[in-house]
Amino acid sequence: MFFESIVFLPLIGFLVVGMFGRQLGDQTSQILTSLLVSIAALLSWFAFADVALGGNKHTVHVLDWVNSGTLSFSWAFKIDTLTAVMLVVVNSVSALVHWYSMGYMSEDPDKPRFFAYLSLFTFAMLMLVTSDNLVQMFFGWEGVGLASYLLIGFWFKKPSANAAAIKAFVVNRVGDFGFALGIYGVFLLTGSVEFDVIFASIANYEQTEIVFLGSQYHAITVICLLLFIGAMGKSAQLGLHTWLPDAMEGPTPVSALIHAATMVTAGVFLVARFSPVFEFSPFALTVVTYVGAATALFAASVGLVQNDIKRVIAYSTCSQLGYMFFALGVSAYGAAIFHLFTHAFFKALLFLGAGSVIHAMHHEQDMRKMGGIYKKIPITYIVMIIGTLAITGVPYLGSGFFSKDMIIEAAYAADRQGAEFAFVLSILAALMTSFYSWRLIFMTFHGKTRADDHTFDHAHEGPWTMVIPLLILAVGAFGAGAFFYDAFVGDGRFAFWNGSLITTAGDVLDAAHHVPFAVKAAPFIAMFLGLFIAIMFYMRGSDIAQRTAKTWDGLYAFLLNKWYFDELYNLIFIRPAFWLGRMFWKRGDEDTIDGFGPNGVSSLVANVAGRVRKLQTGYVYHYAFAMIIGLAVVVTWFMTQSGTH
Amino acid sequence: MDIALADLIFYLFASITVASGLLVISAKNPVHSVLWLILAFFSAAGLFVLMGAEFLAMLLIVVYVGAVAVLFLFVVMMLDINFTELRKGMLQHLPLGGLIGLVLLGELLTLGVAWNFGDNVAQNVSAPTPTLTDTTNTEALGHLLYTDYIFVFQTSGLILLVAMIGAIVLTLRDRPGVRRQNIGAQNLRKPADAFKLVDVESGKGVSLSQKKG
Amino acid sequence: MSVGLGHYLTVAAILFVFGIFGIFLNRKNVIIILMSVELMLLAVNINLVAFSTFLGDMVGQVFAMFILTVAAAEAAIGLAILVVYFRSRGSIAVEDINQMKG
Amino acid sequence: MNGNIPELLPVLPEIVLAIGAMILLMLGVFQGNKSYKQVANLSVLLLAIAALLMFTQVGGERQTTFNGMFVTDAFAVFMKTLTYIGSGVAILLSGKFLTEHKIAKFEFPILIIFATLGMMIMISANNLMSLYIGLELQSLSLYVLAAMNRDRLRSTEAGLKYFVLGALSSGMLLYGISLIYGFAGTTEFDVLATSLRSDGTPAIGIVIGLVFLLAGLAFKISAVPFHMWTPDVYEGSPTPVTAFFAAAPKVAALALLVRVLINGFPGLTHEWQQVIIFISIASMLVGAFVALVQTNIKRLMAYSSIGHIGYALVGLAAGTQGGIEALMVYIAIYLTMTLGAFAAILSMRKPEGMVEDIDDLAGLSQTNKPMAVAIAIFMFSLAGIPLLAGFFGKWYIFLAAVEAGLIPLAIIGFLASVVACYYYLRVIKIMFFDEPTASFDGEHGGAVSFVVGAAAVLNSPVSFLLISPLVAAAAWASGALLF
Amino acid sequence: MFLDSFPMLTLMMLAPIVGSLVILMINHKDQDIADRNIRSVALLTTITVFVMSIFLWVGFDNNTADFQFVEKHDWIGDSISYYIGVDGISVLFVVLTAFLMPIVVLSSWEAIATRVKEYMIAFLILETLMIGVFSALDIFLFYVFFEGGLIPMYLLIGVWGGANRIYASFKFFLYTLLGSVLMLVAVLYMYMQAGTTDIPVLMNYDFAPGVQTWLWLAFFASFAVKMPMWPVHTWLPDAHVQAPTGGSVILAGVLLKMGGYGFLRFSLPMFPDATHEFAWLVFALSIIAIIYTSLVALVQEDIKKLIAYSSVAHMGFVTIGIFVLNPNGIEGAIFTMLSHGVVSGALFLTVGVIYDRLHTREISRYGGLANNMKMYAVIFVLFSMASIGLPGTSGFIGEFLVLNGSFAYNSWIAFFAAFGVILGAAYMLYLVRRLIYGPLDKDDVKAMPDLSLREKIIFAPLVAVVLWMGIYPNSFLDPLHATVENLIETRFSNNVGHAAQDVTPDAAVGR
Repeated sequence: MFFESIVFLPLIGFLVVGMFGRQLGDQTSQILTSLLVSIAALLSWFAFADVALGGNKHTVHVLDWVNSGTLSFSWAFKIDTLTAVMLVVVNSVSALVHWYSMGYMSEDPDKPRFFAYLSLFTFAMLMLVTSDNLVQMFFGWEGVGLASYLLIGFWFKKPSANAAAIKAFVVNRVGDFGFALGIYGVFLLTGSVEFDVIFASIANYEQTEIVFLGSQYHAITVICLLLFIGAMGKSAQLGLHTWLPDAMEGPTPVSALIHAATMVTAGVFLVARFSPVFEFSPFALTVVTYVGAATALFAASVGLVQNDIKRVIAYSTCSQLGYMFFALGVSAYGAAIFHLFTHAFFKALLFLGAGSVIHAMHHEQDMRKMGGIYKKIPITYIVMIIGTLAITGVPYLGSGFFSKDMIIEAAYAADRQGAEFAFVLSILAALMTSFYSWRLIFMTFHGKTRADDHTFDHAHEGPWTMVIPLLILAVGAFGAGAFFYDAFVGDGRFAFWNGSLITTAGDVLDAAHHVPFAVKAAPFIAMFLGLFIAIMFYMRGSDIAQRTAKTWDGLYAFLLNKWYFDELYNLIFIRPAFWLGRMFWKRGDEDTIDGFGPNGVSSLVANVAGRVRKLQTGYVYHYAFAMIIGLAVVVTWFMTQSGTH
Repeated sequence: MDIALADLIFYLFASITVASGLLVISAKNPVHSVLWLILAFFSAAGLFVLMGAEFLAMLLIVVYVGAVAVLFLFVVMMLDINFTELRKGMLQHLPLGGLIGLVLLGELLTLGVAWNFGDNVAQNVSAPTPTLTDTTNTEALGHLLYTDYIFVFQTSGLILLVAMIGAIVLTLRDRPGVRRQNIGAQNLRKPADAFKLVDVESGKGVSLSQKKG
Repeated sequence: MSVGLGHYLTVAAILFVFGIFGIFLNRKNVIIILMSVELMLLAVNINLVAFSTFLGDMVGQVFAMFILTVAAAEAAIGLAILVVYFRSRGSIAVEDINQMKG
Repeated sequence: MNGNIPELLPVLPEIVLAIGAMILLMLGVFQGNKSYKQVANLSVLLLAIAALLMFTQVGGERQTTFNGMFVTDAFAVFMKTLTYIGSGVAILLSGKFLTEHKIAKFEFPILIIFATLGMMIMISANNLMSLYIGLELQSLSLYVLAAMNRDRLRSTEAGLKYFVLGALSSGMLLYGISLIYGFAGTTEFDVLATSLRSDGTPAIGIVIGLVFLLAGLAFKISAVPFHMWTPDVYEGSPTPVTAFFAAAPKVAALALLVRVLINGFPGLTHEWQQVIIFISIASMLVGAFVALVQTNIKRLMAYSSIGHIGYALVGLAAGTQGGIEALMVYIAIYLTMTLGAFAAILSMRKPEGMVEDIDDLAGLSQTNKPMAVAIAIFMFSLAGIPLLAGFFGKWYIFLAAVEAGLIPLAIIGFLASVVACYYYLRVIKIMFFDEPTASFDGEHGGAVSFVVGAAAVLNSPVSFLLISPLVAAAAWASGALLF
Repeated sequence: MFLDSFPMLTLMMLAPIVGSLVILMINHKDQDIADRNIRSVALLTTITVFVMSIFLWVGFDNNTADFQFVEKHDWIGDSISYYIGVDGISVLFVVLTAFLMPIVVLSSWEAIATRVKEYMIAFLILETLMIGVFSALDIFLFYVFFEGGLIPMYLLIGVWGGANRIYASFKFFLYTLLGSVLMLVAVLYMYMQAGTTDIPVLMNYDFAPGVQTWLWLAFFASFAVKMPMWPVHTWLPDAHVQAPTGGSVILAGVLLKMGGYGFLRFSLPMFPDATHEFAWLVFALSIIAIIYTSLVALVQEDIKKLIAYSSVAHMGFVTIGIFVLNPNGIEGAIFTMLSHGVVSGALFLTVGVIYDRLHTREISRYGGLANNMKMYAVIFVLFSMASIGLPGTSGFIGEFLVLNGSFAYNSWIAFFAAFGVILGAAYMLYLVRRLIYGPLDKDDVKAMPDLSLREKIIFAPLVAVVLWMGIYPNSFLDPLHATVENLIETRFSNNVGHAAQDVTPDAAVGR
């Protein structure tokens, strides 16, 4: 019942508040859901202790799900270290976000709904990470998608929020398209969708080829790439990333929970979970590496110029996910998960901090209308600094340093194709990360305020429900890296992971520990450079930023418009889809199918009927004529036939 | 009878029949048509005689000319149709109609040539024509009519009855205004039905509706 | 060429076709049509009698006799209908008989 | 044979009919037109007696009499039963109508009886001569009946057209008979059958004669292209007469056709099949298409009946016992549908008189629900939609066609039935979907209501229970034909 | 067992008829009282049938592929009989029918105010026919029920339908009739060949391959229209849009399933060779249907039309699943049909709810319903998600199984069909956005009240079933296994080497 409680307590919260929220009242709903999730979080830490630290694995069967032919799978939990880590991350962040939201959402009329959604999300995410088979994972996968959809569109009166919600869901569906095909491929290959069976038998298919879309390919590569498409969608990797920035339309706690700490890392989790399979496909891992690295750089570059405080953080998330992916790509699974872990804390912290700012600024998100508010909200300011230290990777002053540098070093150390590429890009991205992160701090907290007086004067710290989670997260963001370094990527890693992550091609982390000092220094230099440029641009009250933007206006516009991905997609997917739909409807269904089908035939029939009717003239001699013609025709028919005998 | 003479007579009657047939349908005046029809019947009767069916020939003249044709004539006269009125368009369908007619004719003529006296056909004959020395044509017909074909004979009687009923029901009109003499009623009329004696009380008068008896 | 069955059949066929012509080429009045019918029946009778003679079988003649009977009845009915039609329409022109069509 | 009194028992019902009709005629003549009702009732009784005699005295075994002129067998019993029903119902239906139109003459039922007698002779005909004589007895009565409403132009025009074309058709028929007689040397079906069977290649004269004969018979069943009189005559004739036309004579003419072809010309099956297929397809198509554009319900029913004859002929085209069985099932069901439908039409009466436009039915479902439901049943049944009796007919007909390998014919037939479905649906649409214009006055006589009700019940899913005995009877009856 | 000899199916078919007879006799001066009684009787009848269907389901033995609850009585001659029974494929369709009927009756409680009596009778008769279709074991009987259903449906659309109901009702009737007359020819031919109309016998009868081709095509003509498959689908949007809510529910919920059921009952077992031969055709049409109609659904302006088009797309999954000829595909197809029956029925009911309030189906007339109809919004989103195929709802299981089966058959099929999953999300969410979300700025929409108690009662079981089917689908899959396996083994064991029934690496994957 222990693991069931962890997973189902949020569900209970969702169901109770979802159905009876209005009867329970705002207060009760909030506290109920938050409490339940908090209990689950607490239990998660116990589970973490038991599984990750104690080295126990568990499989919990809950209920049969589907039996059809040879396909059969159940609702079941597979709890190993990987899962335990995720449980901790998910439940902890979720619990904090729940509490935080009590303050943040205090003015919202729909609080029960919000909390229900949050709990629903938590439940789905837990299902995802605890799944023992692909289909349940898919359940969680889509479940978090649904929750994300609901939460992005939480303020449903805003058309932009609705659009963002749909976009998030549909783009994720594109990823799920790949994921689903991947599941079918796995089943076709191994005859099962259960992890244990798959992992146990996958080595048998190392050489197997499969016919996919008419051609033969290496089976495991096909499967891995398909699954990776799913991961890309959920984790907003380059190409399928467009939904993530828009998702910032949702309330900020949502961004913190879903679009920073937990859901978007599901892709990372998926690949890590499937490390036993990915290991058999170097090609797939190379692809992962390239995509991850490119995303890291791309997102960072866009983050440089964004003005919406949440969008900056969103692109930052996207970029950090890129880091995680290329870490996976170079088989540094432990490093990827470690970064996932630390990132969850500092990114949640940054988002919640940003939320605090927004809360203070009366829901103003544009950094150009902020500035100089560090005096007004000092706690927020401090935790934001802590978060920034973590994300930029200031040595020893934040968890990001430990995980991110580990990744960069692993990229350097790995001999996988694309690793060098990833290394170079990651350094560049680190520079940009530093720049935009500090830019955010400077634009928001420093300088002369650009907010109107009223807003500025009334800016204040949030209630304790907001502050305390910030502080807790700050602790995590600051210390988690150092504290868990050893277990995740250090010497204790084998005992810690206990077989839940598998590397076959040598231990890249070991190699990463022994890279040259220059490599270790490179990210630091990049970070420092970024900080320096940010100070130059934003702290000296000069107009360098504006002038630079003017000088490079083409590039600036390119970055500001996010590389024109949205426009491109709009042009090649959305508008053609609507155009095609309209054409199929009007030209296809109505004009062609109905025109030649029912309507055409019926008018033809009516036409023929009208003509035949005219033959019925009413004149006797015509009638007689018809009879005689009929007779003559038949007689002639037989006379000519009989000519033969 | 000399064969050649018989042939000659055949050709005579045949040509008259055909010619008057044509005139029946092409004459402008219906009365003329009827007359041509009569001629056609007459000459056809001649053909019948040639074939040895003298009773039928007689019937043709008696029934057709005597009754049917005259009936036609009667109706034509009665209806008092404007003879001179000749509608145009008669020839409108002639090409196609003529073609079809000719095709049909050609085929029917081919059939006539195709006839041969097969074995089967001979076996099938059920009422062989008696030789003239045994019975006359009329007598032979009579034998058949009242024996083998009594059923048809009776039924044709019914047909004539139906024709009568039909002609009457269609054309007979009761004229409601006309008073007819009812002899039976007159004969059956008794003095008691016609009048009655009533005591008239002064000052009261007589109720005319009072029932008798 | 000696006169045989074919000759009679030819006469009958021609008469029959005339009868047909009379029906569908006629635009004048219905009586002509009725007479055309009589022509057709006559043709049939010639046929039957001819066959009867050449088969040496009386049945054809018997049949012809019934046809004559029926033809008489038919003529009576036909003319009766014609008369009532004339009464209500005032015309027996073939082209006027088209109250109903389609 | 000469001098012997022919066997009379097989003809007993016909004799009773003939004598009874003459007695009724005298009754009518003596009593005048006020005796209409009495004569009509007695006529129905007479028909019932004849039918009863047929069942009890004649039975189903094959008997011939009058020198083989007349045959009675199970097939005849079956078809005669239907004919009796058709005629009897026609008389029942007509009373109210004739009275209202002031043509309630006692001759009316008598003519129907004579026509029925003609039909009986047709059905029992075993000789081209009795065929002709029966046909003429029937036809002459029908000509008169069509023109019965002699003061109404349409009625007389109907009579005239019917007569002229009927005469033409009997001319063709006779010409055909003369050819057959000349080339086969006989008019007896049995002799014809044996001689044609033994012949290798039949004489072309017989084939052509058969074609002429078929043309004449096709006219009587109003098969395309000999159908053109039908709509006009149906429209013009008094409605009860139309009901009669659509029912009994069709049955009789079909029976005659079947007997001629199956018993008389089995040796020419290949030839006549072609003709039957041709006119069957043509009838189905014309019936389906032209009815689409009709506005007068009687014309609609005329085209409908043309189409239905096309379907019935499919069974004949199959040329098998199964086919004939199907034809009999079909025509039996058709009889109930068509009588019911015409009875319903007879109830279409507004204060200003009878109406015949389909649009006059608008909203009937709201003004007279039972009638609307009944008509809907007839329409769906005519369309051959399952659940209603009409479907069984189609099923058996096309089953026979498929069994005989005539699959294209079946497909054409079904496609035509889809087209035809449209106009049946249109009637239902007008009754159920449109808004009511004016209601009909409820009074249309008990007989009409009874016939509508009974026919509706027979056609409703109740037919599920009745179809089995019907099929059994048809199988029994069709077995009597000598294949 | 008691249930074995008990004529359960016959009673289920008789009960609605009895109910309609009772309704027929209800007469009261006060029309309102009469109508109320009529509705109550109808509800009671349908609930009775539903309860019986539960017994049917419970009493059904999952372990055999044989027909159960069989009743056989001679009917016409010695070949056609009254022969009914259910097997794994059909039993749940019977249950589905019985389940939807009370809901339909309830949904018409207030929406149908005119000619209530006829309406209810039509529905009850329709119920009899639908149960008949799924339980008939005589092909003649099947055809009678199959076609007979047109009559009440035609009347339902025509009498109680929308503005353009006449066009729609005719199109519906004639289109489906045209398809099924070709089937009738095939039925006749089969009867002629096999000498029987007994479906179980025919299922094991081997028709010559050349003959199978034609028979298959003839059946296909009927079932493809009924499904409906592209390009013979255009009757469906019209019929759905014009039909009253209850009619749409039954149309989408049950009548469309007859096509898929027909494929399973006839095309597959009776013409296995032709099934192979034409599988490509079915796949091609299905894929076109999925993508084409999904795109069309995207641009619809009428709610019902949108859902109707989505039905066509969903049916594309069904046909794919059926013809991949492996257990996953077929079971997935059946499951999709069941799920779609519930979900699309529910969606039409949700449309009915707002239609009852505003009397328009135009999407643009609504918007922002989440503001004033919260409960409604929840329900609508839930069913939309089920339609999209969100895991945990019924829609997912079927789609998943079908795609899994088709991937094993040929990955192209799964690849293209999966596009439908993406597009499905797009059009449904776009609909949700336009209806439910956004600002509430229209006065007439503002005035719309949230769900009434009756409406909640209607939706409650649907919600429960949708979730049940998603979370514990085995209740619905278990009855299928034996029958589906038997079908595949007896008819397709020899020639389907690549089907996933025996997914082993060796069979499925070459080296």
